[in-house]
Amino acid sequence: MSDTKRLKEQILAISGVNPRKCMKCGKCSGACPAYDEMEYHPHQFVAMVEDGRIDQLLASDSLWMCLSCFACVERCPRQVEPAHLIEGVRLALIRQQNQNHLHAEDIPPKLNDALPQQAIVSAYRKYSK
Amino acid sequence: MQEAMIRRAKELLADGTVNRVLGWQRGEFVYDVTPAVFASPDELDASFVYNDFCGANLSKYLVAESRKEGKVLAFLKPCDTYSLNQLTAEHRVVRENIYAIGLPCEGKADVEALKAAGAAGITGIADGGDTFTVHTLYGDQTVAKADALAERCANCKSKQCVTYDELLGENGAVQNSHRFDMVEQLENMTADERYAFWQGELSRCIRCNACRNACPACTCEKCVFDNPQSGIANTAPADSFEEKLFHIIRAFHVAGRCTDCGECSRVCPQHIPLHLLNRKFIKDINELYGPYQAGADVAARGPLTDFTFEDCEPSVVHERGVN
Amino acid sequence: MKSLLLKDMDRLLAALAENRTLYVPTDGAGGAEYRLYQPGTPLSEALNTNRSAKDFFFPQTENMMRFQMRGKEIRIEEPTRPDEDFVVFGVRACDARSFELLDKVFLSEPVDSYYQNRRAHGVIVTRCCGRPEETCFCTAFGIDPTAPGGDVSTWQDDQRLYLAANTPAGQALLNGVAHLLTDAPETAADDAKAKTRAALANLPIQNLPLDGFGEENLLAIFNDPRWAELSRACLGCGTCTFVCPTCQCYDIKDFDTGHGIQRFRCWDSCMYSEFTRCAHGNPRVSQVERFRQRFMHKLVYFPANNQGDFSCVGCGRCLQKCPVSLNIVKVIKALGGEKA
Amino acid sequence: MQVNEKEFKPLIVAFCCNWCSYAGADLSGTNRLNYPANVKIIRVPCSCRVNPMFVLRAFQRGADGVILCGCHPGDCHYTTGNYYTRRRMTLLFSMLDYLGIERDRTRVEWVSAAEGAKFAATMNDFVATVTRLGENKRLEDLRCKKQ
Amino acid sequence: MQRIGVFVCWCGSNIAATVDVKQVAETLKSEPGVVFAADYQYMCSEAGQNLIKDAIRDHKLTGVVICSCSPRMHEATFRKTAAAAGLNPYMVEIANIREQCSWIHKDKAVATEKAIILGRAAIAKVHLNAPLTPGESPVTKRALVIGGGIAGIQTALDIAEAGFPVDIVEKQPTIGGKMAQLDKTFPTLDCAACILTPKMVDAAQHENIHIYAYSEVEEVKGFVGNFSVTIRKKARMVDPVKCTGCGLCTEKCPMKKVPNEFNLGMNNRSAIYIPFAQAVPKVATIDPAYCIKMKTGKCGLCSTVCEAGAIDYTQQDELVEEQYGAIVVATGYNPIKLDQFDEFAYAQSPDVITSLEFERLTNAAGPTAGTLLRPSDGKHPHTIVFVQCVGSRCDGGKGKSYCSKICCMYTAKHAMLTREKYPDTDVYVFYIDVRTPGKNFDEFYRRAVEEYGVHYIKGMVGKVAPQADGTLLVQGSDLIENRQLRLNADLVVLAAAIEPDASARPLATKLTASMDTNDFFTEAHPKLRPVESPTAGIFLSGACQGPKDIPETVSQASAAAAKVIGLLVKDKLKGNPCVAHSNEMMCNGCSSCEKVCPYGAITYVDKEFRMPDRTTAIRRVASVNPAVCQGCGACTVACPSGAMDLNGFSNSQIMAEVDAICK
Repeated sequence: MSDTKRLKEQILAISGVNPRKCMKCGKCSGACPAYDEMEYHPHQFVAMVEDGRIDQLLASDSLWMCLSCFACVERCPRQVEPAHLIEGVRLALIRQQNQNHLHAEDIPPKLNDALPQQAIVSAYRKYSK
Repeated sequence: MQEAMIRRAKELLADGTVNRVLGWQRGEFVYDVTPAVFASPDELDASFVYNDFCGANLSKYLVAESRKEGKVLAFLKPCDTYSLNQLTAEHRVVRENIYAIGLPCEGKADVEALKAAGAAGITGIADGGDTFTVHTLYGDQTVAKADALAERCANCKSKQCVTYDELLGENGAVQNSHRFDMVEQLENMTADERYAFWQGELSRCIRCNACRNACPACTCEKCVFDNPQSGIANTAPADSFEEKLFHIIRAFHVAGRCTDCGECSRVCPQHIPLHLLNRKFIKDINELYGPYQAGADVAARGPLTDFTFEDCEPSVVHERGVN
Repeated sequence: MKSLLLKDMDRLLAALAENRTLYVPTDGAGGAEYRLYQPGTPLSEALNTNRSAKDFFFPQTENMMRFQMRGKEIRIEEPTRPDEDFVVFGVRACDARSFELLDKVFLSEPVDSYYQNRRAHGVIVTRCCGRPEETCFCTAFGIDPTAPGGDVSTWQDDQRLYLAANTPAGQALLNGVAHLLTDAPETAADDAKAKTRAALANLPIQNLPLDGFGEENLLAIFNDPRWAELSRACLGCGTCTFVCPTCQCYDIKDFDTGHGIQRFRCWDSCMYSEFTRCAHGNPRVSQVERFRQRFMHKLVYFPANNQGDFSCVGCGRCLQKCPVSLNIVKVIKALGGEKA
Repeated sequence: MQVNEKEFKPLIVAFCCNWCSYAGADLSGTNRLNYPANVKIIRVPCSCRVNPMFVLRAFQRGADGVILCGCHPGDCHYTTGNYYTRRRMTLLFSMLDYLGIERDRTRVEWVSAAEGAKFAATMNDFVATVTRLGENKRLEDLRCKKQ
Repeated sequence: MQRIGVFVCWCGSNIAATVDVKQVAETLKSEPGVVFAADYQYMCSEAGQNLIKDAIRDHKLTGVVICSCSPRMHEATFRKTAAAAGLNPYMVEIANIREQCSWIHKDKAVATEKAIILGRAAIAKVHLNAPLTPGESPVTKRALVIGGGIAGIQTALDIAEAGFPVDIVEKQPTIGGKMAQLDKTFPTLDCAACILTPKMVDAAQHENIHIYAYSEVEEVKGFVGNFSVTIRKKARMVDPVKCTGCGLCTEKCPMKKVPNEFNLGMNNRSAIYIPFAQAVPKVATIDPAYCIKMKTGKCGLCSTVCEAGAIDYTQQDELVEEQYGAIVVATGYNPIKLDQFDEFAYAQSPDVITSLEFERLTNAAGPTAGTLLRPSDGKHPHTIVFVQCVGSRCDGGKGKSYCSKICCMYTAKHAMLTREKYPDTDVYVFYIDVRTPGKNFDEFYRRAVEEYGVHYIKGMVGKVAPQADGTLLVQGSDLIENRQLRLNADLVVLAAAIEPDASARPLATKLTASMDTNDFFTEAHPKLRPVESPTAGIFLSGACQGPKDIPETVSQASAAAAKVIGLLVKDKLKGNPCVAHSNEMMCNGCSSCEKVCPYGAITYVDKEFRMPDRTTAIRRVASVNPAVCQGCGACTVACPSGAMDLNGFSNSQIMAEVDAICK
């Protein structure tokens, strides 16, 4: 099994997402509030993971632009749950690096008022593991 | 009571209302009374008896008797009236040919209970109000009537006659009985304990068919167990499976129709508590489909020939707490 | 005559059980029954067991043979005959007498080899009745409960059990446990016998009118109109038959096990509507006829064929067990009087 | 003797109504959905045709589990058949349970003609459940055991 | 003893690849009673059938076991084969070794063993089979059509034209259904009313058609050829015979604030109303929920003004019972409720509407008299966004997993008509896929794009947000441009998924017709019997069976009519001989069977019998009407004595199968 394939399976296992359910309607991207900040958009995330173009994804800042607001999860008519997939890619990356970016206690000093609440909650969820 | 019954029977014979009387006949001892048909005042005087041991449910005899010429007078205890209603509902008796006299009942004694209390060689039993004085070959003995009651009477479901053409005495009421206590006790056992219990009980079965033949709900023209064409006919418990098959199927066939008269357990020569099988079905029916008493109402639809859209699923059995 | 202290009873039973399978009457949930001896379990003091002792020689069901089918071929397999020696301890005089009656049926030509085999392996130890009950009427058939018969007879007083062998098999049995027994005079059990005789004298059912059941009255009894009345309450169950020590009718059935046919025989009851059903139907179509058959057999046909021996031993089980209290005593009293 | 779960293959008798569940079983075949071969289907017109005698008969003859499949309540081809089945089998199963016979050996499942996947999943699950229970000992007929 | 022939089908490799068919035939040949066994590639082929026929004749077979595909597939075929060779067709049993064996098992040894066991079970059953002869029942030469939309109307007209009387039951006060609410129809853009209303009038005037408008089916009894249907004629409070449809009452009615369902609540009607001008029957109906007279007892104005004296406030629902030979279901569809789709702000903004509402907004008889105006302020919209697949192809609980089929075309129609009538509007269509199979359909869609300049955007709208200035901010993705679009629209039109009418489920229960999980009626065969329900005598017309456009609905309606006519021309129907029968000697007459019989097929008679004890007795015994019995078997289990048994599925047959399987 190639590394890419293994990585894809890892991401799918972490996220529980089946990208094949996607019918490429783009509703996720239509709903995404961070769309303009992204190089790759939610529907592309799904396609890229399915295609195995994961390195491209890992190298992109788009990964970190997702606010985990779950609008895409809520709107997706096929229950593909792109946000969960994005989360899976992030975790896969973190695991590759074999460490957390942050410790939970490191987060409070970094907070600022402009950060959306959802992002903070999401950060706690991710980094406190 | 016996005198009143004979008097009334003679009157009804005399005025032509009935041409015979279904009652009990005196036997060798106080307790071995036999259901019998009396056609004349002389016969009544000679051997008609009514005492604490007249436990047999006479309703079943009406299946045959009510199809004969003329009207038959039947003396029925409250239990027997439930059975008569059920038989009427199932068109097994011709109700118009029956003149039913409802009797009050305070429970019938079980001679086995007297024997269990130590009375061996019974030669006579004197009624002492709340007690029996038992004369035996080896001395007298006093037993409280309450201790000599048949199980079904100790857990009496109803002292109310539900169908009759005339009552002797006051009608009783439906009782708040504890008849399901033992069923509940069994339900609360583990499956292994229940299996051990029933294996012990049913293994005694000798397939004498007394339970079936005494049962007022078992009036089939031909029982499946007697019918070689049914594929399950058998006359002996050749394997322990056969005992279970017989008793499960019998209980199932009378489910929703059994009035809980208790004849099956009364007549079992092996003292198998067969009523606990029927009561299980009655309890389940009450709990799952709403209270139902077979025989209480001739017009009622039996629970197994009825349903609601909202009935529970069979998985309710699997979801029960105790295993 | 030998004797044994009652407190040593269990030692005796344990010793008997050492070499052979031992069955003793014990009390249980449904009443007294013969059960496999378990050390320490006391003997039942009940007068009689629910079921009679005939089961040991004529069990309710008994496998006779198997057929195996391979494709379209049929192979027959004989069953293995039980060959273990056993002792039945505590048989009452009535049941002991029933074996003699069954022998007349099964051991006369053609011999029933299944029964014969079980008979050959069984030793019967009888027990004198201490407290006969109101349902007892064995004396009406000439049975003396104080001489209970069997291979070994036993009597009992407050202290001791007395044993006397009646047959070589019985003697061999006692020899095997001789170390537990002490010698006693032949008169040692006389007090026990006297006590029993005194009780017997008070029994309510005695002096039954049996004289009228002679062969010469066969048709008169058969055609007696009172059968209808006597049988009216009969439910047609087989309780009387199945608890009776002398009822000997059986049916042979084939059971398809799915991988062969098991041929077995099982008790049948003349009370059943299917009894002796054959191609043309059933010869006895009503319960009156079935009821009559049972008592005609016991009281008329059997004695006619067996030197006047009635096929009833007066054990009283049918009096106790019939759901509607019909029984042979009522029939005898009604029909047994001297015929014209 | 220890029953080796891997070796033990329970025999399952499945009574399927002609209109829904038998068609559902066919559909699971059409869709090539696997379930163990020890499930054997008997076609009946309606689940209400199944007599408790048949259920007991199956156990007697060596079945380790018996499952009834019918149309969903309300969808019975004969309008009401499965409503009777529901009551009858509830009571029968309750009685078997009361006698101490493992209640997981019996099941009723509603499977429509469109539910091929459900049929296969149900059979797989039922076989697994009965496999865990092991051989039917409590409702067996020793005469019918293979010798 | 039967002489049984066993025929093992390879089904090409469908069976033979997984089951050793030779071994199956060989093994079954040694079963008791089997005198012939063979295998063949395709038993259902002519050669295969000839093999069976020859064997029946040559080996004097009395029973036949076919190990093949499901009996649901070819049981009828092989029964005919047997009959052709002179064997009673009910002496044939099928062992299903394809769907229930070869297709689900991979291991050849396992599948072969199972096939043998299934074969043995069939052999065991055939041993106990008895020749059966079907009974015959007469056919009531009259049809019932439930639903008076275009499907029901077309079916009724076709049946009536063939000379059979037809009744239409329509729950609304008028026939016409959804099509009456439409403005234009694709792909020809002819006016819906212009083509529908003549058909409505035809139906009303046809001598063979009777319309029960404002009526519902209450109860259905009986079976194919002999249905007895109770119809509830709901009280209109207006005598339909006297009413001339002049409409004076509707004008004078003081209660005018009733949401007009015909215009989807976008305007109001009076409490006494005629749904629309061309209603059939053109009879007024009082809406008791709003009528002042009905609610308070005061008013009665309509009664005063009605010159025909047609108003009757005391009218009650009336139940009529009619006999039919066939029933056609044409209950149609409805758009789903969109309340759950918050992202499209349907519940928040009046300017977010469904496509059906759009139809009414562009229809001359609609609330705006045909001028396209925004519901909120009555202004002309300049930017209109159409959103496709709202609730269709939706996997979650909110919508429907299926494609609603008609939305692509009507959206193209709406876009095109808008651009034609109002060239100054910008029209956007957000789509996932554009699905336009059908004659002249794709051309139609391309015209919208190419000639009318409709902006088709591949992508879905993610959010619609009402703005302070009264516009709607539509945010969606343009997947092809890979950008997120934000548009300020004046009107958003949602192509809501369609679902079966809510009345269909309870109706299906009454008809014992099966439905799929989406409440669409199931067809007897998805390809080969698409207009029949599996329940004999019940036929399907239109969208009750699945989403359909008008041409398809009309085709199916005529197809259903053809099937009905095919049934009604028969004088007698051969019944199913697998019916219950009572062994009178064992019957207790207890009525248990009668109580569980869904068809009322069991009656009781007092009969004289010679009893086993040689006496004569009059006994009450059950008697089954074989024409009415459908063979479910409920009675057989209700019967404690086992007197009731079922032909073809007898107690002994089923137990023999159990035994064979458990060997």
